[in-house]
Amino acid sequence: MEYSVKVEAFEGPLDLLLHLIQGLEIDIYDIPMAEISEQYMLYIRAMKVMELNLASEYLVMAATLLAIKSRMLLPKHEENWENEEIDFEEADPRDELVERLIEYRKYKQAAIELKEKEEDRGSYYTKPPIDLSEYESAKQESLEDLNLDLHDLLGAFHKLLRRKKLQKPMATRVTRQEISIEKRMAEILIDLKNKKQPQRFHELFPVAEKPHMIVSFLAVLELMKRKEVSVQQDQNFSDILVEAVEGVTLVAQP
Amino acid sequence: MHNHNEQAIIESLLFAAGDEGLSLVQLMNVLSIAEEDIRAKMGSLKEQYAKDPNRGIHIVELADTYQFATKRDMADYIKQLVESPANGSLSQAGLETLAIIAYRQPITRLEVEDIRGVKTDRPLQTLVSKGLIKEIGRAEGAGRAILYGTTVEFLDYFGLKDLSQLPKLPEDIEQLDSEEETDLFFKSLQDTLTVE
Amino acid sequence: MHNHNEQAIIESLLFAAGDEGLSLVQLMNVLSIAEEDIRAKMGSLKEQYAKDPNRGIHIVELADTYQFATKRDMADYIKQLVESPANGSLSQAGLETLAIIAYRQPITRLEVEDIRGVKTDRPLQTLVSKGLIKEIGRAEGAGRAILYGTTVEFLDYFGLKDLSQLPKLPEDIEQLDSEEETDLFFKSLQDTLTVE
Repeated sequence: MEYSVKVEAFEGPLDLLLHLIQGLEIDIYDIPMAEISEQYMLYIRAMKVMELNLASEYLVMAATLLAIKSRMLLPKHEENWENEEIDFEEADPRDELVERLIEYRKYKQAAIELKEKEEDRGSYYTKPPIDLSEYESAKQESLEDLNLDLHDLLGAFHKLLRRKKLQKPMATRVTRQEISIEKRMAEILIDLKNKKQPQRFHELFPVAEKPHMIVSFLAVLELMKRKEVSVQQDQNFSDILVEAVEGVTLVAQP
Repeated sequence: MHNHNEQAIIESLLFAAGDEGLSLVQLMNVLSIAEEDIRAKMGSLKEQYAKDPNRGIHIVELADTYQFATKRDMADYIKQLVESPANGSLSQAGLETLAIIAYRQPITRLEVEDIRGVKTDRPLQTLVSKGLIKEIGRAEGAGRAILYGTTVEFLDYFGLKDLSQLPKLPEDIEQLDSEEETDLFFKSLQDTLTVE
Repeated sequence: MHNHNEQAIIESLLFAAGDEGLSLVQLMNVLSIAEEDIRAKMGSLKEQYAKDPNRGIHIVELADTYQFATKRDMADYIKQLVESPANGSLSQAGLETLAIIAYRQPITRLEVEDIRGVKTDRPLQTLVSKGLIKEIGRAEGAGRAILYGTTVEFLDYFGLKDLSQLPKLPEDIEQLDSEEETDLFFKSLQDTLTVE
């Protein structure tokens, strides 16, 4: 039998046992100890990574299971169980384990409901208090009247952190106009041809947005490479002049 | 004081208070009306906001205060404008630990560990640091162990008005199906007897 | 997108946006309706809120940004609210500000406001006047903004020896966790089990 089990999948030996009980459709009040012990051992062997502080608890439970298993195999003292049925029930070696499992299961269920509440809480939004400082009087109580502790501080901090995330406007999601270099090349060429005279380099960057400027620049470089525009500069730092090469028509791109 | 419409006043106060919320006492003080009247008023306002399809906000009761919050079915629209809390949810260990503390407080670490069957220092630390639980006293006896309980932030975090609003604990399942249990007991008794 | 009442959606969005308000463009995007329609809608909503005597809040428009605010004639009541604080302790604004400074000091007012998302002059003043925080230096750069930090009184008040005794934040705890993980131990565990 091949298992791939992560220890993180279980919240400890009780959780693992509940998982086995459910999976094997075992009656929690009548746990077949041999079967459950065997399954339990298989599982903890399959657990690949073990956290140092959790491993010992899985081992203790393994020992407990084995102990119960062996106690159930022991012959019972007849006079004890024949005459006193109640004693017999209490003496079931599994009792304590069953009790623990049921108790734990209760809170495991409660945790699920808390999780739902947590999610539900996430579906509605509140807002910070408005700044009421203009109404505040100068009168201040002394520190002793504050009645604060560190937990108030922590609580406030976390409430704030939760809220901040809700309140922060999404990074401006301007639907970016995707412009292709080809398209920009055509635009520039048409523009230069229409103007019929050299344009100054900076005039080729009409839109002051980084993506657009980069595409425009690449378009000019590509046009130069294809010798569809000519570029000249009279001297250092003077304007670069860009001009369409006569007779050139841009080949339509797919 | 009553020149203005009470409903309008309450709306402005709730808006101003934001997620700090308004307690009954605060409302009583500002509106100078009796507690029962405020309760009734808030009850009917709550219903009014909830029912009105033109309203996108409603009144919630959180941690013993009244607050405005957006209605749940508005979440999809709001999400488009604000970031959702990144991974803000608690781990399974944290939730279990918190559940035990919430229902059994005041409770010591050892008692929590007894129920969970595992060491619980880490989840406890995390919960304290998240402001969801705190030390609310010390146990009698030698160790004077820390007793933990939930905080106001706990109520807010789970959208609860107070602890009585915690979901009912699936109370001792033995009690619920006690009959079934008795049957089972006799069955196993019989089995045992026939085997022996 | 139009399953929900437009007015309700706008109300919830404006509410959630708080002091930052919503721009025309943001509203257009979320509601996917044309600019003129949004303008018209917001215009009629503005009027509706302003006229309705049951409403304590109204829509304020500033440079194509809309936000909710309490109506002016509600000021008297809101003032009373300030005078009737939740429980004699610090306002939430004060608590939040103090927490931010405690954990993030040294920190400027602007940084605090960035974290809180609202103006924080007054809470800062209050905390300074209570002696819980103080100026502990000046930031580099043009403005040479005041850097705030906690005081000795702060430590005394919360019974701390020094700042390292502040409760850990969850991030710190999670960091510790991963460090402790080891699979070395599992090896010896496996060995033990195979012997059994």
